[in-house]
Amino acid sequence: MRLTKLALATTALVGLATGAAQAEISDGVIKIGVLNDRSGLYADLSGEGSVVAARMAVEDFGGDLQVEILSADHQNKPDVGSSIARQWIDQDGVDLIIDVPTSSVALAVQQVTSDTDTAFISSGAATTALTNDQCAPTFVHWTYDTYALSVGTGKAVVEQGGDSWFFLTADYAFGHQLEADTKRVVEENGGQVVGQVRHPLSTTDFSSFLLQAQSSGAKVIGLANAGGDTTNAIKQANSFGIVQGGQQLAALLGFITDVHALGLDVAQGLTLTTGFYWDRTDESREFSERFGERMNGQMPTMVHAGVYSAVAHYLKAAAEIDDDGGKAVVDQMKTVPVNDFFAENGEIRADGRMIHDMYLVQVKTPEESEKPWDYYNILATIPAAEAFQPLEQSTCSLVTN
Amino acid sequence: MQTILGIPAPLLFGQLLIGLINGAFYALLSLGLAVIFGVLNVINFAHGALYMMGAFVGWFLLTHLGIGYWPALVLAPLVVGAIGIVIERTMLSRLYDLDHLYGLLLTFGLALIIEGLFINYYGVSGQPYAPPQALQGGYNLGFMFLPAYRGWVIVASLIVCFGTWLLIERTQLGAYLRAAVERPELVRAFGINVPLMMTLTYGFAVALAGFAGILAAPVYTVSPIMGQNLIIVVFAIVVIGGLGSILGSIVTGLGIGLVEGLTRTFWPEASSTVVFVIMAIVLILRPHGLFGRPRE
Amino acid sequence: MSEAVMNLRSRGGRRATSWILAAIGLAIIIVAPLIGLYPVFLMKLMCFALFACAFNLMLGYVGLLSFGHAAFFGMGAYVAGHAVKVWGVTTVLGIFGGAVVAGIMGLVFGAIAIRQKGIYFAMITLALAQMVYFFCLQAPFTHGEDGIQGIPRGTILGLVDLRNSLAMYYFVAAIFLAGFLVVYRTIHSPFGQTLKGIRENEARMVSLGYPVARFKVLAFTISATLTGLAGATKAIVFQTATLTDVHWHMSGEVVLMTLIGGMGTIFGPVVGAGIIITLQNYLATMGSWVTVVMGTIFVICVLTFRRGVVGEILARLK
Amino acid sequence: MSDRPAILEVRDLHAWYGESHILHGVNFAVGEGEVVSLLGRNGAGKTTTLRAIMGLVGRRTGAIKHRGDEIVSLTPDRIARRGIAYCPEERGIFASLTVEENLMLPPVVQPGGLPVEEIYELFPNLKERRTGASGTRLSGGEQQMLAIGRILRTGAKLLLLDEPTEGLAPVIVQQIGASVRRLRDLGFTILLVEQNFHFAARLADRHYVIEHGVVVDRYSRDDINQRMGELNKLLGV
Repeated sequence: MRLTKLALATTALVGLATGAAQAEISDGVIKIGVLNDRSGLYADLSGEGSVVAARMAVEDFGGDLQVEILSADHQNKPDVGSSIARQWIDQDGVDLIIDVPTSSVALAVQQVTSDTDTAFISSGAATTALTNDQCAPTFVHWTYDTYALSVGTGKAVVEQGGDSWFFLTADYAFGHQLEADTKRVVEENGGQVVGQVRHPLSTTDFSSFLLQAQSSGAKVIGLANAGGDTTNAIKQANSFGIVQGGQQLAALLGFITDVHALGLDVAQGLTLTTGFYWDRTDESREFSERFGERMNGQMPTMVHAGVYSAVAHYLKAAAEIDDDGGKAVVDQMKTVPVNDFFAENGEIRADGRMIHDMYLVQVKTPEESEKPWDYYNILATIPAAEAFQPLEQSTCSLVTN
Repeated sequence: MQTILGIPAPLLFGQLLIGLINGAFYALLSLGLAVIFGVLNVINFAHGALYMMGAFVGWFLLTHLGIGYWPALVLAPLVVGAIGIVIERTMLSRLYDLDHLYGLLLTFGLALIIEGLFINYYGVSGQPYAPPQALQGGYNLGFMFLPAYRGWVIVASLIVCFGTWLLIERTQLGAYLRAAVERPELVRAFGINVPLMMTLTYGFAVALAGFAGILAAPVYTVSPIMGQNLIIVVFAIVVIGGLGSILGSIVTGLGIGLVEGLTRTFWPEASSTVVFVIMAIVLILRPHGLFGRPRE
Repeated sequence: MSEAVMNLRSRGGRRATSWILAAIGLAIIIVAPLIGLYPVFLMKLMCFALFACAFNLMLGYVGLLSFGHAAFFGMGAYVAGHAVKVWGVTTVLGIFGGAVVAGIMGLVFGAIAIRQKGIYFAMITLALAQMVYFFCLQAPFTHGEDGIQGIPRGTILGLVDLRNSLAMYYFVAAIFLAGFLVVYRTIHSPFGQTLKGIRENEARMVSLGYPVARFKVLAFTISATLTGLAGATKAIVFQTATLTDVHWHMSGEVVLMTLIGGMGTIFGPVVGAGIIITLQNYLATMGSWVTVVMGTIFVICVLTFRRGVVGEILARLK
Repeated sequence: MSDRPAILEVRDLHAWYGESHILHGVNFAVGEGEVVSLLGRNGAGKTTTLRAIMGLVGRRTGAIKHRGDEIVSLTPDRIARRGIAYCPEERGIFASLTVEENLMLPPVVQPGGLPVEEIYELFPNLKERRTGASGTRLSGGEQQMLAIGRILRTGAKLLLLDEPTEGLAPVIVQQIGASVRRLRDLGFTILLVEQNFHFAARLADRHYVIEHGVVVDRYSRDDINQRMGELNKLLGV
């Protein structure tokens, strides 16, 4: 609290001084630290791609701002992540930390950035705690969260007739939350949940769980897990003929890189919610192709696209107020809507949630796919207002106070 | 419908069958570990990484050279075995006179290197690998749908396990191996080139891991981290069976597969912990494992 | 006679050297943050150094490789974090509680595992630690993969505000030194001598009538307690306690630290922790190469200098 | 020196285990078809001499000539392949192998080994225990017979026997003595390490006495009775 006040005071001072001095950006350079997983489970969906996206955003911004990009691997370890963040801020003068997948690391970084008035935008983290109990005035949650994923998929699938569900849930808080959120949405929309099975994290063999799902007779099997667990479950569901048997798979957290890893043969028919699909509009195609040129033809995930969009928006705001204080820039960011290839009329709410449209997509069959990375049919657009947790439900102190 | 302990019988049989399939993988991997421990006195922490390599060799052959599953089933173990031979000659063989902790630590380091390199080049999302044409589809067994490929996994792994067992327990070569486990020096003084035999044994045992890897490629995602979690479970199995016991590792591998299958039915959350619980209990009651005998 | 004198003299010399070393070490610890070294980094280093020293007590002095020390480290962190954050106990008490719980776990683990030796001991400690890991994954108070976050650093008796980096630093330094002293005293006590005797020739110690198993369990308990202390302190420094701390990779890391520094030497684990933590810090920008580099160090260590950095230096000095 | 051509000639043999220097220049020779014994107190270096010949010590220097060829730098398996067989003091019966597997274990290195039937003839006890049982279920005497029996198959002509009578009942010792004599008659050359001087005296053509890692004296069969007094002193009997 004391620190926040201090930060406010500093910001006020800076605000007063802006009129007199020209550059109030500390040491004349804006430093952006891309902190994510570069060696583990989330390296493909964030990793180097996020660094490339951030660099593109800086290049595209042009202008006379001097911007530097740093990157580091937090190895999915909260202590590694938070010590890198601290060191960046204390020693290198980093002004913005971006990306940070893995909830535990993002929460640890949140602690550091809010104590030091540094801006923090998460594109890769999923937990809604970042905009609830653990929210901070220096923070923006850009791309997605567990609520958006579960609401998107849960509601849209039920509306399309998938009204009985069986959950395959990773047995830890993330999975439980995803399951609970989706279950609520499914039931609110008139569907029913006929059962669920909790599997241990990092299970290699899903066949027994799939067998239980199969014998439940549910129309939809919701995969409330992530990463390798999701891809393995989908791959094995395919070999047990689950989709062919008339059941539908819904991945509650799936990325285009997962689909790529599985191949369309296996992943076809899968429904999932995403914040971005590269082949949706001309603008998104244009960005993605430039991205692909630098990434051996890989198309951006929603996390990569989110990083670009967030960095661009941050730079605009920082240039506008000519300041790099965390709260100051984030406050400025909140006043301007986000309009780019990633989000149309996106809006950053008081709790730090950037709300934008989400898309329910279904993976194409190999026959439908006409070119590399041509993977999704967009089934529905979930409007920003419905996709995210309503502001009045937020337990964030910035909202409740 | 008939039920057993509240679980419909067909579901239970299905789970047991699936447990057996997993057990088949466990048996292949733990067999290799047991052979390596028995003959070289090394706990091979790199086994998981080499298993992963087997899957990757298969994927590489298919994607870059257009070589399909069946040739890969032979080539992948050969490649992995050759890598194993290099590892044994250049590094492991220097450690035999030392405490076996050093072997464990060396192979732990090797596992980190191998996995790190693969992550660097291929990422962690994994690569697709489809089962061969002949083994696509499956059979309806009445109580469950058995994918043909999984049936093949059981058959192939049982054949290889049983073959290895025969080789070790029923042939002259196996007698050399068993004798060398007890007194390598004396066996050498009988005129047998024990160091060469150790090299080949390591090569063979990691080739088994490579075989398990290519066998697993169509079932699981081919990913650099596929061996990471498996290896710990397989360790536990070898310890339960009794370090160095060939038969023990095979039987325990299959057994643990079944127990896991049952646990998944009755208490899914505990299914990956159950093996460690069993291990702790076994070690308390029988300090040398179910089939092991004390060694000096 | 003259031999005895020589012996005495050299032992006196060695004692003087270690006093000098200790004085230098203390001076470095006091001055380090003042000459611009980064306090958070130093605190992390000290936590892991203490962890490695505690681990080394088992590996280096009893000759037992525990592959499950992460359980104590992580549990210490969780207990301290939960106590301070949720129950609102003072920081010192929270850390103390973490250490005590880890110690009790050590007693239980020790009682179960101590009959085993070598690889079997490593494996059973690994099995027990895996159970702890799954417990932590399941138990509500650990908050699953989010971990316990935002643990307040609090104050010392309401006097010193630990949110101040420097204050926190000297607090951690005090804990580290206290822990290090306990390790040192343990090794250089009759108890420590007995442990060494057990490592050299267990059968002989049994025949001399020493309750060998009880000695080992006691050593294991001390080691676990100090490990818990290190974990609890780390939780306060970083204000988080998460699953990483209980994962078996953590158990592997501490082995690496001890090995590279020199097992069975007093300062080895400290040096080893320093090297590994520094590497982790500076290689963080290299992505997955970190793993490769660490693995390479492991391999080089095992193949060429098994005595570790400190062990090698000591051997050269002889 | 004997009139027969030397099958084994050892000159200035030094051997080390780790840092400890055990043999300090051993010299002796064994002629074709002879039975030669190495005598000495416990720890004098007799066993080490046999192990050094087989290449089973940490380091060795000097000259070991087998049928005129230098073998001091060869590995144990190469030495064995030249036709030298070793029967260790602790017998080395493999617990994980059956009696028959133990017997059949050493590979044939040269033509002319004894057929299995002949080995069973030599040691009838083994034939009865042949099947089923693990090698270590045998009695001490049977184990010793198995240990000697299994190196007869290989075609090796030079046998190194380390204390074949240790810890055995007198009746078994007699039986083994008879077998050794029979082996000599069959043309085997035997280098014997013994504590049991009386056993050795009846069997061996010549004796060497080793003390502190060097050969300090040698006796022919005929010398023995006359020089019994000094020999007893040397051996500390």
